[in-house]
Amino acid sequence: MKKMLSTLCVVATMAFGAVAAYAQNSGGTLSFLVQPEPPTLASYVSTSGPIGLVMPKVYEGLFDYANDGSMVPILAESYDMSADGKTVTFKLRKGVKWHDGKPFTSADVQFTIMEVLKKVHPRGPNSFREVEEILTPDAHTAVFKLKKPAPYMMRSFSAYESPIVPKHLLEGQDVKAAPLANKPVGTGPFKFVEWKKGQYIRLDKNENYWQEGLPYLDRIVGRFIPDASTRTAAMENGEVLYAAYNAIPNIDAVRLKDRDDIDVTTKGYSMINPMALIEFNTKEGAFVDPAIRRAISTAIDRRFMIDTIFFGYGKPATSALSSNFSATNLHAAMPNYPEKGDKDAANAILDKAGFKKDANGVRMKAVLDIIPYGEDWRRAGEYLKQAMGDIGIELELRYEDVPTWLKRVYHNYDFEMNVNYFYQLPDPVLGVHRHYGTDQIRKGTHFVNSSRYSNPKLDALLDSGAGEPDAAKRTAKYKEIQQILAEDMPVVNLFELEFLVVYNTKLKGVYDSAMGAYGSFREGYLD
Amino acid sequence: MPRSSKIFRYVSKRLLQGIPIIIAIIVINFFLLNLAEGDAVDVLAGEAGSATPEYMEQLRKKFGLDQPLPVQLAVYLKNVLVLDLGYSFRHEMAVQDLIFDRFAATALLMTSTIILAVGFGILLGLMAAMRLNTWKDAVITVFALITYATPLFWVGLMMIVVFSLYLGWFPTSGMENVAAFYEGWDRVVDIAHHLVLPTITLSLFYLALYTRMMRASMLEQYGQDYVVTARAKGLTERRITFVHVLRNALLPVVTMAGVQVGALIGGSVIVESVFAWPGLGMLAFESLFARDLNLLLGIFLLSSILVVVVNLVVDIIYCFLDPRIDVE
Amino acid sequence: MAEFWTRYRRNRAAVLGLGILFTILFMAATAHLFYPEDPFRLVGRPLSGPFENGFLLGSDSLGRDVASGIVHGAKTSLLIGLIATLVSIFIGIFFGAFAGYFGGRVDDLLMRITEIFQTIPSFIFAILLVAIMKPSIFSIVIAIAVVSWPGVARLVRGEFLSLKNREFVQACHTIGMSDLRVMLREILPNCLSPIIVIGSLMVATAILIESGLAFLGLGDPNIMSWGFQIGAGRTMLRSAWWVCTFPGIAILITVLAINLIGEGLNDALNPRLKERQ
Amino acid sequence: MSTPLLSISDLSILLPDGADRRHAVAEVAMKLHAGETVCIVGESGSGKSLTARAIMGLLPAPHVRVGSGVIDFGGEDLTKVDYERLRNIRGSEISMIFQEPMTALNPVMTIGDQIDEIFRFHVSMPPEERQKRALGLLEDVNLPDPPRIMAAYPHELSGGQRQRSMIAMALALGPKILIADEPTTALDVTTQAQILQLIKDMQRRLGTGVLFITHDFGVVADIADRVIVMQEGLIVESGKSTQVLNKPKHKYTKSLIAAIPRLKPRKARKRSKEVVVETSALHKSFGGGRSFFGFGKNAHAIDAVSDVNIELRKGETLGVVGESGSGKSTLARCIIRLIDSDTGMVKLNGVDITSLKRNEMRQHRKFIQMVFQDPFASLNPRSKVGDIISQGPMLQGIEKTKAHQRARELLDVVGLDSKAFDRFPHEFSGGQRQRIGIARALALDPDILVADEPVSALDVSIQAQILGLLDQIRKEMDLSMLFITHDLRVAAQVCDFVAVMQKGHVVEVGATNKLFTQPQHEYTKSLLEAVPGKDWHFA
Repeated sequence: MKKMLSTLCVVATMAFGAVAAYAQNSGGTLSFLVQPEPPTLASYVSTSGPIGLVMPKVYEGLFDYANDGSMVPILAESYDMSADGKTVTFKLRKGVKWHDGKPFTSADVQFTIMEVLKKVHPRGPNSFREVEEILTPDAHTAVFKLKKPAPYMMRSFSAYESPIVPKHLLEGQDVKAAPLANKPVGTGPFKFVEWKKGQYIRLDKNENYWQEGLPYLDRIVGRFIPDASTRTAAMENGEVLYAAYNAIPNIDAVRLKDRDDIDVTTKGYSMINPMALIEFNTKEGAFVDPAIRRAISTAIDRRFMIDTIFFGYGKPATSALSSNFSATNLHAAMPNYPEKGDKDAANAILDKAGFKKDANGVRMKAVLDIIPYGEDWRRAGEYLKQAMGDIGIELELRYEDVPTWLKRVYHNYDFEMNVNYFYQLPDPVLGVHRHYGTDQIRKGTHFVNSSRYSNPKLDALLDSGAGEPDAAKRTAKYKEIQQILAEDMPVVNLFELEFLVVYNTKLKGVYDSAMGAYGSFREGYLD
Repeated sequence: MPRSSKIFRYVSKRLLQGIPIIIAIIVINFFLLNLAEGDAVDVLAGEAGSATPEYMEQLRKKFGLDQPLPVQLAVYLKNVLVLDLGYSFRHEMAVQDLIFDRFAATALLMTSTIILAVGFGILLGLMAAMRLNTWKDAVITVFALITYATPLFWVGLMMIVVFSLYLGWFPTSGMENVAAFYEGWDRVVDIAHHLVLPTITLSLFYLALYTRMMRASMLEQYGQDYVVTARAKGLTERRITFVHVLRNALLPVVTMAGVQVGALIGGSVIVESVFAWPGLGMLAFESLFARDLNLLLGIFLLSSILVVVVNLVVDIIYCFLDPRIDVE
Repeated sequence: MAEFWTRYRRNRAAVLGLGILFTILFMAATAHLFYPEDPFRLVGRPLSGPFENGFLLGSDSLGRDVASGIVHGAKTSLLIGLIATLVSIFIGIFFGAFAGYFGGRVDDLLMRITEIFQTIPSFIFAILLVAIMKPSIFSIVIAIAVVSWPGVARLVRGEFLSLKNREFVQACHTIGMSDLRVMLREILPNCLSPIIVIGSLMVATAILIESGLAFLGLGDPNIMSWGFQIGAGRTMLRSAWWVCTFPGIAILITVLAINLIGEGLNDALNPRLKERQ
Repeated sequence: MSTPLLSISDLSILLPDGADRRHAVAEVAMKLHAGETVCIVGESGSGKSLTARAIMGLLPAPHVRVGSGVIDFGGEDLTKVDYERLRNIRGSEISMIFQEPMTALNPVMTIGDQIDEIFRFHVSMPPEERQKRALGLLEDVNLPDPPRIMAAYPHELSGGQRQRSMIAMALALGPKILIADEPTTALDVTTQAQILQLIKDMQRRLGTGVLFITHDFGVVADIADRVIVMQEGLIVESGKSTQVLNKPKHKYTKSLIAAIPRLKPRKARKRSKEVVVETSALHKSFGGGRSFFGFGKNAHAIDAVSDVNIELRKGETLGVVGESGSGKSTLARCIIRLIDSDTGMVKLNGVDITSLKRNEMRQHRKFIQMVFQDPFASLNPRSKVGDIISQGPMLQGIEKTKAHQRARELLDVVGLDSKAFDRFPHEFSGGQRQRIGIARALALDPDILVADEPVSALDVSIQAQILGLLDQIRKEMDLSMLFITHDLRVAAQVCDFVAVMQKGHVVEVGATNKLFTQPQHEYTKSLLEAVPGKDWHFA
């Protein structure tokens, strides 16, 4: 199977070459929306969304991923995995140069994984947790030595997830404080030119890109426009040609879709797997009893939320895992996730659990915190307030700014119920485990197990399921995990978000990567 | 004492008086900001995805956020004394570089707005006062009130819809055409082109103020004795209006314009947001939510210095406009 | 009073303003009669346009009735304006009265404090306060009050400065009246007219500030107000214009009415100004 | 007699609807000849100013307008001529000067520019020529250093200089008629005398006809050839000034003339030994502004009261006279401790009150009370008359009903109906208000009354009544009185002793009759010299 995979890579390379042979229009500037303005450009330190929009054009990963899930060789030409799954050997591309002219070698890969991603990247320590050492027998070979097999690791080599950075510009420095952060030097198709705060980031064509003939575009400019309506206007006006991650509100996207020059796609998010959910405080407050959480999950009309708030883009959640994991047979639909919501059933659960309504029909009062990442979540909170009111749970909405909210939920645990969304990423180990593992109750760390849910049985299953090489066994283990979670529900999944890409049809060649907007755009061109 | 040295003394005195105010503003804002939950590290870590508490501690140490508050404040004040506004946690840049970069945009928008608002305000106020109690007066008054009472963001978006989308006269947003990156004179024209809509939007709000003020001021001056004298001297009404009354009526408007400068920095947040104008208001807004304390304090510092200086300049201009006022 | 009304009535626009304000007040008071349902209720098809699906002014993205929100929100928005104004007038009178009356060092100190608050860019400061205190009606009111009072303080100080040397105040000193009593009973009533005028305009400004804060996402999510509606509708202005346009118009009309009233009050309370015309 | 320059017949001026009377003036007829000075004299509200303004077409349009009549100026009816012609006449053929030269001049234009305008708008002349003419004019009105005055702004000049500049402007084009609307009322008495002299000189030189509006019979006596007396919009009497002043026919004229205080000092009374108020080396200066970061004391401090030693004895009236800025009001306020003096002593019934704390002072307040100048500013417009009068006693601990009772009695004492008790000050006339002010001062049964220009804001007939009232009260209640005034006629009538103040210093003190007949100090002499109409002995 491993062989097959690497063969696939070669095939993809050939296909790739074929694509490049077409006579595309060269030149032109692509301006696209980056929302919000990134805090830094150090994509090896921060996975903040807007950084992902910009930096994969500058830094590259070992592989890219196509929409069908196949791996596209980028800095690595192929790889080979040993039978025990504990040694992975990468053949690196020759003749690749950093933007400053220095050659790219296996030492860069070794340094990046071991010294950068494993140490300072938010998800790197998890993705590469089994990597013990990396050997560099020659300048274009990198051998990963693993403690345990880690199949999920192979999904983490994209430029967004694991950018390869120049060793010569970071070695011997404090990686987090190095000047490389905002003066990035990569191997990618575009070179960083300028970051005008509050306005734009400008990337110009890398004339010495390793792939002859690419990129087509002369320049990419990421623009920051704080107001959603103005972003839409800029799209309509043709001032920007591409907008991902809901930079254009869904309501406008639906409208713009009808225009000849603008189109909408949900492709390009399969590696992200975003999931809207409610986190509960399982230790104190109103929702300690799992029955209430089940009742809440039962009462919610997921379809209504998707249709009204996200204008039809999204899929109702059916378990703790996204249905996108069906591809790897890990997903299993569970009860307590009715698509349309069943208030009677929910009321029945609560009645049975002994939560009586008072004269005003109120069983309990609680505060609902809302993720401060945009209007849509406010609407979600407002809907939930109404829906919960119907089953006797009177909610008060609390909408705070980002730092206050983070502190409240992940540091002080001073919340009862919290609307949020998580990226489940290409493998549950990367994106789902962090919600539920006892080892993920990490006070002060964001986006981990804030419910403080702890179940030794589940912990064991998560641990063994992570590296299980046998597909059937892995499926069984994850089914059990999902059953436990459907019963205890420390987190109620609401729906799988479908982010949109709104683009001007003039822009072509950027829709084939599974990384979507987090891709390199090297084949993008203007028609 | 000769006038120049008197002005010098006055300026230095006023600037000295401004110092405690500015320090007080820093201290107040420093403690206010620290009352807020969470800090810059929380935001950075939150945006980055996951980060370990150890890493966050390390960051705090790097930013000096692990120190007790009074120490942080003392360090900040000490740095300010040597004109070092510190380091923006979020942008990983020296605060002064960041601010001065954005200040240019703010100053541009501010200046053009003041000129437009004051200019048209004076004109409309003058027209209304001269056509007192006629339909023209009523139309001007109502127009001024409506522009004042319409929420700014609504005006802004409507401007975009009408002038960018339907008519295609102006770009929707931003300060420069990023597809072109003009240079030299073309760039000036390009920026001016981008400046039109935000300036009009913002000045519509302030226009009302100046129009009404000018109108009231003109009417008040028309009632003064010297107007009777001027008539008794046989001057034409034109001369009376444009030479005698206008000059006196302008005085309070000048003062008001000075006061408005301070408000403009903050008041333009909405316009900056709608038109993606890269000004200080938006920067302040974002840095507040990023708990980028140094940056926010820097903006407050700069804008209060600006207010102090502008007020001073206005007062000095006033001295020249109104001979009765002496620099004291 | 009758004389006041006679003078006020002369300004026809001001009478119109008063009429509009009374209509709005009536609307706010009788909101529960016309729209007995909670304005947050999801009562129908989302994003219905005006006059569609039984919605007079349309519905928002969740299917809430915009008209119901406007009627119910009137109460909140007016209350925010009123209370914020009262609070800032109270603070302003306190600072202005003591500064103007006592002069000297007291004046210096209080006016320096006032200057501090005048020097800080006010809208950003309001945002800061709301963000720190967490968005709620309470924090919005406090923030608006905190950024609005310096104007009142300066006005009151000016009035006190000129009134404290009036002979009737000196007459009070000659009979040994206490300072506090002189300030409250003798001087303050005589500077109420300009305070009322500036106060009426501040109510309008406060409503505008609330909508601005809401636009930036700093509204109270639990209470229906015009600001809330604007916040809820702003991102869909292009596709569902009615969601935030109608609350915007409500604000426009209210602010307009209050301003007209303010001018009417000014004419009626400061008759000298009017006579010059 | 020659044809008159100006001839007004049957002039009536309409007031806006809702005013208390329909006509501001009615049936006015008068003539003005070249080289002649006609005084229109009357009390406030008599319509004298509006008449003057009607001639220039300067009535406050659109509310007040000419109803009927003819203003004939060299054959033209000024009520009918078109605007352009009227504008041409203004400033060149008829010009006007006003009461308050400070507000009548544009504050932000130099005197030179304001004079220059006259030339620019009436004759064509090269700038150098205009400049030369303007300098000449300033010289003609006896202004020192004309180039400096040309470059000066109005606020940089003294009141007298401003009025001279106004006159220069008015006479720039040698007008046939000069209308002077109370041009000396806002000026000090010595300055007034100079300005009157100036107007007389200019008139003699240029042969101008002067229409002089005034309320002051002293001025009339000094300047008028003919007099027109107006009352409530009607001319009640007119004629040669010698005739009107000496043998008034109309009873209103008679009463006005009778009300003018004589310059003859009252007879000295026996002096008590008991000193009720005594100041020694009293000093007060102003302008030492402090500020948070001010650089020490302001160097421009002005000594308002400097080394003043006066004494007021039981039962007598001590006048303090002087021109504006002499420090007389400050002295009064130091004595009653409305303001704290810097150094020196004020002894009240033997107690030094300058060192008392505020609450200690309170018990001494009832001994000394004050009557203020401005009857409009001295009563709180938001308080009822009864409360104004009774709050003093109530603060001193007298119970409410008693205090109210006393207030009603006092209203009776000062000659007001007790119904006034529940009314507000704005419902009363100036004279009535001054009575209320007196009642308030009396409410605490003081021993000493400090009266600060109590009649200077009142018409002459009212003035006489108030002076009479004060005198009567002083007698009945055995009050000692400190009487501040700028008007030597008033001082002569009411004071036993007079102190003359100049620039903060008391330059001369003496018994009234002695001081008026044998003034020692030069300043006292100049003051006496300048009293308008001093040579005229009213019948």
